[in-house]
Amino acid sequence: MGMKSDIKLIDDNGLRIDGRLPNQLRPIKMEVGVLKRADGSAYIEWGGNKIIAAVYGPREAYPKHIQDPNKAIVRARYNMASFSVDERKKPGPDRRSVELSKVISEALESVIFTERFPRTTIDVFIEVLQADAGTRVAGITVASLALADAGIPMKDLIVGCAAGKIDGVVVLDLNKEEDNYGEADVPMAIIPRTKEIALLQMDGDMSYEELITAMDMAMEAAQEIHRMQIEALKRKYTEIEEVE
Amino acid sequence: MGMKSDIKLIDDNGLRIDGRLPNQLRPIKMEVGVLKRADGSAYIEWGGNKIIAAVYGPREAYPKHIQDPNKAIVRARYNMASFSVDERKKPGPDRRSVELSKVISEALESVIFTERFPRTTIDVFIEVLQADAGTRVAGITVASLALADAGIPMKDLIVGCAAGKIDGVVVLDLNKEEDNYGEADVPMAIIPRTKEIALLQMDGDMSYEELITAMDMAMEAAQEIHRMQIEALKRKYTEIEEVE
Amino acid sequence: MGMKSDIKLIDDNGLRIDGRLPNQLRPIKMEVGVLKRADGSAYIEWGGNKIIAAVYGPREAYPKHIQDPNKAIVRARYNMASFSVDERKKPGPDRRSVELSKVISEALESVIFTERFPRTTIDVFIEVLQADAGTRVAGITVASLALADAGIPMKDLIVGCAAGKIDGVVVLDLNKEEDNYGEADVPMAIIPRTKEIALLQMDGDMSYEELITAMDMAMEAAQEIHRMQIEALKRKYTEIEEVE
Amino acid sequence: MGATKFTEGVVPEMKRDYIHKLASKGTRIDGRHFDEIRPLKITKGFASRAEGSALVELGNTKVLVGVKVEIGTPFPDTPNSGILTTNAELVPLASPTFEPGPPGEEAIELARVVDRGIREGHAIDLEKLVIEEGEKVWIVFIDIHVLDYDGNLFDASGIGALAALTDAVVPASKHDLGDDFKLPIQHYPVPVTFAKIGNWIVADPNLDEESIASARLTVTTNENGYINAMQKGLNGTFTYDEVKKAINMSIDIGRKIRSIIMGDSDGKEN
Amino acid sequence: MGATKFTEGVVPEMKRDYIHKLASKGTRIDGRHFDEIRPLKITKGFASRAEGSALVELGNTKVLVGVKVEIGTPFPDTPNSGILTTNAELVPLASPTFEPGPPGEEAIELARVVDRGIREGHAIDLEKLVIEEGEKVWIVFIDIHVLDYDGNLFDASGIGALAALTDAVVPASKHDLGDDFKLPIQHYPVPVTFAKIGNWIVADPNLDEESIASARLTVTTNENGYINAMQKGLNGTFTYDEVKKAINMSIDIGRKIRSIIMGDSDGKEN
Amino acid sequence: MGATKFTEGVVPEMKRDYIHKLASKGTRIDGRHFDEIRPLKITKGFASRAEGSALVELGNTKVLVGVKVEIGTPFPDTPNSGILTTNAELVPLASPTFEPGPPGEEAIELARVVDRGIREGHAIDLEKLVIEEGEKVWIVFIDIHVLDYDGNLFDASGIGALAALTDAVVPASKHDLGDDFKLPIQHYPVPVTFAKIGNWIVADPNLDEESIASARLTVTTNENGYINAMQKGLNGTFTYDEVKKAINMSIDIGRKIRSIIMGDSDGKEN
Repeated sequence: MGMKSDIKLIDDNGLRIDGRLPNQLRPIKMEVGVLKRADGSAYIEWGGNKIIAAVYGPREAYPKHIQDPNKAIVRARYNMASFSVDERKKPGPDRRSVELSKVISEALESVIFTERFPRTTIDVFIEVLQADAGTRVAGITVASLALADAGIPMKDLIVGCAAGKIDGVVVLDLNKEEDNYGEADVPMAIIPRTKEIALLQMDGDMSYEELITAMDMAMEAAQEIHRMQIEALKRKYTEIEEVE
Repeated sequence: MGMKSDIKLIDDNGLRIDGRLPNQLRPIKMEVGVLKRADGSAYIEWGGNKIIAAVYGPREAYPKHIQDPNKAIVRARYNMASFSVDERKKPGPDRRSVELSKVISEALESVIFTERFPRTTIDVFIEVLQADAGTRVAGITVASLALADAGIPMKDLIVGCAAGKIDGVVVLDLNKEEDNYGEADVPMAIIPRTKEIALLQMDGDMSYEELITAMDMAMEAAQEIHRMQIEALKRKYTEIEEVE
Repeated sequence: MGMKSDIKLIDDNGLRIDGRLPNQLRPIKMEVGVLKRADGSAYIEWGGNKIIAAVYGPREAYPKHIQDPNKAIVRARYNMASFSVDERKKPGPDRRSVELSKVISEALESVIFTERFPRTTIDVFIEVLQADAGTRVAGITVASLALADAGIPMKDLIVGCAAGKIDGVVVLDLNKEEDNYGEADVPMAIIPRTKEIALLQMDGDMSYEELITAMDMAMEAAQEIHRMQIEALKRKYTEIEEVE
Repeated sequence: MGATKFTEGVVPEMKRDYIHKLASKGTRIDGRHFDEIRPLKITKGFASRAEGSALVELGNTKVLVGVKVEIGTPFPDTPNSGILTTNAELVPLASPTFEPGPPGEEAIELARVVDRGIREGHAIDLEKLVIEEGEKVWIVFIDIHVLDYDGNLFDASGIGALAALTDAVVPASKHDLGDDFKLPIQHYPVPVTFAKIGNWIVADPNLDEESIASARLTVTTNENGYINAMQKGLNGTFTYDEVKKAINMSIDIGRKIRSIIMGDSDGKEN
Repeated sequence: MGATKFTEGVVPEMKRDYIHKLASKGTRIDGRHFDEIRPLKITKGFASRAEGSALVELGNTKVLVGVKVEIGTPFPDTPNSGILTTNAELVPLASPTFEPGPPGEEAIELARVVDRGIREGHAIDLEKLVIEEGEKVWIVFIDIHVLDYDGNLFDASGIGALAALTDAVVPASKHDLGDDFKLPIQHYPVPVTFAKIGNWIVADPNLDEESIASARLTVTTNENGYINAMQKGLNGTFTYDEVKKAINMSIDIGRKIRSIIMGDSDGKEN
Repeated sequence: MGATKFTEGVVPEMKRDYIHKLASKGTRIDGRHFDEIRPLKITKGFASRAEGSALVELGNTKVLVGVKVEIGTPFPDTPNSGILTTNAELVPLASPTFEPGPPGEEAIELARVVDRGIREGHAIDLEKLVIEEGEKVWIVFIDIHVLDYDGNLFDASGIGALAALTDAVVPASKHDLGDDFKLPIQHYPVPVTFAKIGNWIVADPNLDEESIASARLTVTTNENGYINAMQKGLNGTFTYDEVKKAINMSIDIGRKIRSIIMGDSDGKEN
């Protein structure tokens, strides 16, 4: 957030550098069941983001001493390919990806009926192949589809979405330039049916009113993204039925 | 030891740069029972050193294969806070702290009745918050109090003390400048009652006679430090009784 | 391979810089049973290479979960001493030694009757004390002797040998300069009796015909090296008998 | 291992019930109100080899934060800016559940949340820490050393970081770069953490409360009442209303904490 | 940790027998001939933040290779040469047997075999990647990201590496070093891998075949039919005749694969 | 991993009793006197790619020490001094109890004790290793490679380090810095190690003795009879008189060892 620059992020017509309105999402494309080996998988293109997610499990937790006798352990691993960003990223987890893996794990766990699978792990692997801001919320959204594809029972499909502030204007779904030169970013994960908040982070500088406006925007967009998730799942189902 | 310099460490009156006589200790302050979570704890200020120690255990050794069926394992971990020295120290163990942890563990074990607690560990954590030479001997001294505070049965309270040589003179308890520019340092740990030696290291350049003089000095000072340990423990007891 | 240079590797008489003919091995010296602690050991000098090998096992595999109920696990560890090369090598495994350890393990396993020792490991440690090209094939050759010295039952003594191409000529057993400035290297491990190939690597640039010529050379030299292995084992036996 | 967990296994069912029951009556296990933090004591300058330091006691939780200021090279993309870096060590001295080893995910999250508050709140005027543009700048290291863990490390550490920064002096003279000067502080972002217990939201949870909480929210606000950072944790959820309520409370509580930090008061909330 | 194994424990005896029986009849579990590779599809430019990339689908095996080109210092002993470095990540997304952690011996062998083919085959003209002799050169990073593992990572990765290199552009303009230019490719080394099943040698083994193979051989050849790299794996052996046969087959199959890479054809072997 | 222990589990009670009984009669398991070291053989120049090396055989204990001399940058606080660095590898070849992996506490202690002797004994005149003040100096790497472990690595390694240093040549010509020259050695510090067995103190303990010792003391003395380093180990204690006795013995024994090192004698103590 907040690198200084002369870049104008909102033009005189109130449009953003990629032509969007303040409350408009970037184009989103989802596909379910893209990998053979994983128990469940999905792929998302969200603006310039390309992210793939796979689910393995529930499978016996190993080593045994980490097993929870009462429930499954949900472990998400957020990882960026070295070539997913402009400057090559050294392979392996850095501090940022460790933190994101933790908050994503917690968010996903909030919708999974973990108590049905004691002593197991449900492993969710999120690989960012091309990054364009908002990877964590896109990652949650696609991970949710992979969980559904793996047949993991959930209260609801969880949805990730971010809002923020650029050039003093509250906007939805920041892209890379907006994230770099903007004033605030608020990534959220929302359970669409109950509108509960499962992930919430924020960084930048916002008044209380601005923050509420931003959260309102994200809450609303979550319903739209949720509809796309349902569509993606239906496409997979239909295909299968057609094949049969 | 032995960095070259023009600094005069002993003045014309035979006094040291901090005004001490050759066989004089720096001011020492001890306090027992300073932490809530630990099973035992203590804090020491010794010259410019500020060191805190905590004891956890005896507790079941984990992983199981490290358990000794005949006795407790004593594991001391000597650690310096990044900001405890002039030039920031990278967090985590370096080779020096690994060696010190080893010799301190061995010294402390020599007074503990480990055979009473088979299959357990007794963990001693020594955190150097501010360093001014002599941290290992101060660390042993305060760790000994923390062990007592944890109720670990011991033959005696072990005492750490160092002597050395500066400007050709044998002196007790070197401070940082004396350690940097002096000619030898002899850290020891002594069991006050039996006068056995539980830790002994030395580096520098000393004749046999100088070395014996230095060790004599440290052996004697150990008795004085031991009295301070007893006082510190008494203060804790008294307080408790007063509270009750 | 293939660093550019003006060095002439073959002179006008067709001789190599160390005076060898194209199909001539460097001097080789082997000795069996050189270490006290190991279950088996051997030492080789091959040109400027000095390599020692030790075998421990079969011993119970640990941790238990790596045990194979049907056979022994063969684990070779190829390691270079920091001072074995011109520019000091940082201690510990690098990517090259990890790869070599893997292919050497696989090659050695091909001759060992592993099914006789379920749930065990057979550990082979190869230490390069002085390196002069061809360390992996010399390492396999000496490891084979150490295995025999440890009494590990094998189909045959495995032999390592390399051939390659320098100045456009196919030659046997490259030395360091030839390896640095030559055009190709083909390290092999051969089971002398059956002429099976247990290790085969290659890097450089060779026509099919050149490659076959090189492999022919190495296959033939393997028989000669095998005779030296037998001699080295006999010397050890004889000594023992003489002692008795 | 670094498998350090803040919570320590199973809390006895009875204690859990007891805390919930108290909450339903509007009170807490240590008698506090929902929006009341524990007694806060700040000792600045505790560790004198550091350029700045603060020992924070928040109830029984004790955290020592040290600030070191050294010379380094700026990042290529910010040649006109000093560097801030934050690290947290959950040393095993502080809790039976902390293990030696490199920082685990708990320590990393802690360091990053504290860092985010300081950085996004623009606490330090990093542009004043340039010695030679693109070549040489001051690096500010914030090191969080946890000594006694009785819950809510986020607030104790964030408060300690801000207090240590206000205590810090840039050691220019040591490097022949003129007189030493106070680290340039321009904003005072303060974190306040809430736990969700049943359907109640309590500020500054102690260890018992933290252990049975379903969700956690840290909100960092500055002296203008602006929000600079948030971090939700744990596998439970908040309703939107709960989040709004927590943000509002954080502004009020943050103001009280800020006055303790700046006044170097010896604590006693209220 | 890092104990990633390509094969996955015990293959049922029945499947093993079945594959052997098929081999004795001259065919394979998926109906291929011994010298027939699976359908190959190459999508260049898939990852647009990379300077070059290629998504390779070889049957059900999926590998994404990205090429980054950055500025660095040459090695002291090769001041007139750019730098090539190859890395492989067996991310746990791709197989139930892959584990998180630093590259294990499987990933290291994979990276080194791919690297050897590209390097010894002189695919890149590294001398054209010098910016300032002895001071500044272009570094080419090849990163292999395995997405779905159904056997024969060596070929999928080696093909992906070559395809991504042919897709790559050196970002000179970004660094004010003139116009961007295509990475200078001078040779086209292609790996072909064989597995020994019983006494049969099959090309491009799938996971089932790989799991029961006794030995493996990868042969990398270039457009002139020269051999640039070989790597034998597994604890079985080859006869000398089998090795010769595999080398010969690799030249033919390599030629077919090369035409797919260069034509950016959408695959379908034959 | 790295949990290498010098001692190997439980020594049979019978052997322990036997060694004690022998000690009470004034002798040892291999017939030596208390103050007698095992046969010592030193082969200098064993590893010829090193700038200096020595293979030390002390009874059945074998240690190869190599010295590399390379160019580097001096530490900021000692611009007028070369650099000495010592490393020890307990490679698993040398003992069934040594494990692969980064140096554990045993290897670190060994390296540091050897280093301390060489450094504090001022064996090398580091000021003669400056090439350009504050910019370029010679770095001396001492690498201890243990080959066969039958007790008392401290002495075998310390003797090997000193012998390898006396063998070492600074490779100036390779770097166009004039003629090669012998590494400037000014003192000859030699370590002698003692073990406490029951109430007896024995020199140069072999593995059996080491395994049942209650305490260990290494004393490093130089050619003037001055003491340069001491290190007490194990969880037993020494009386003050025992320490004095060991120091005295170390001066005598050190003298004998020194003459073997300097004479390049082929060993045979006495």
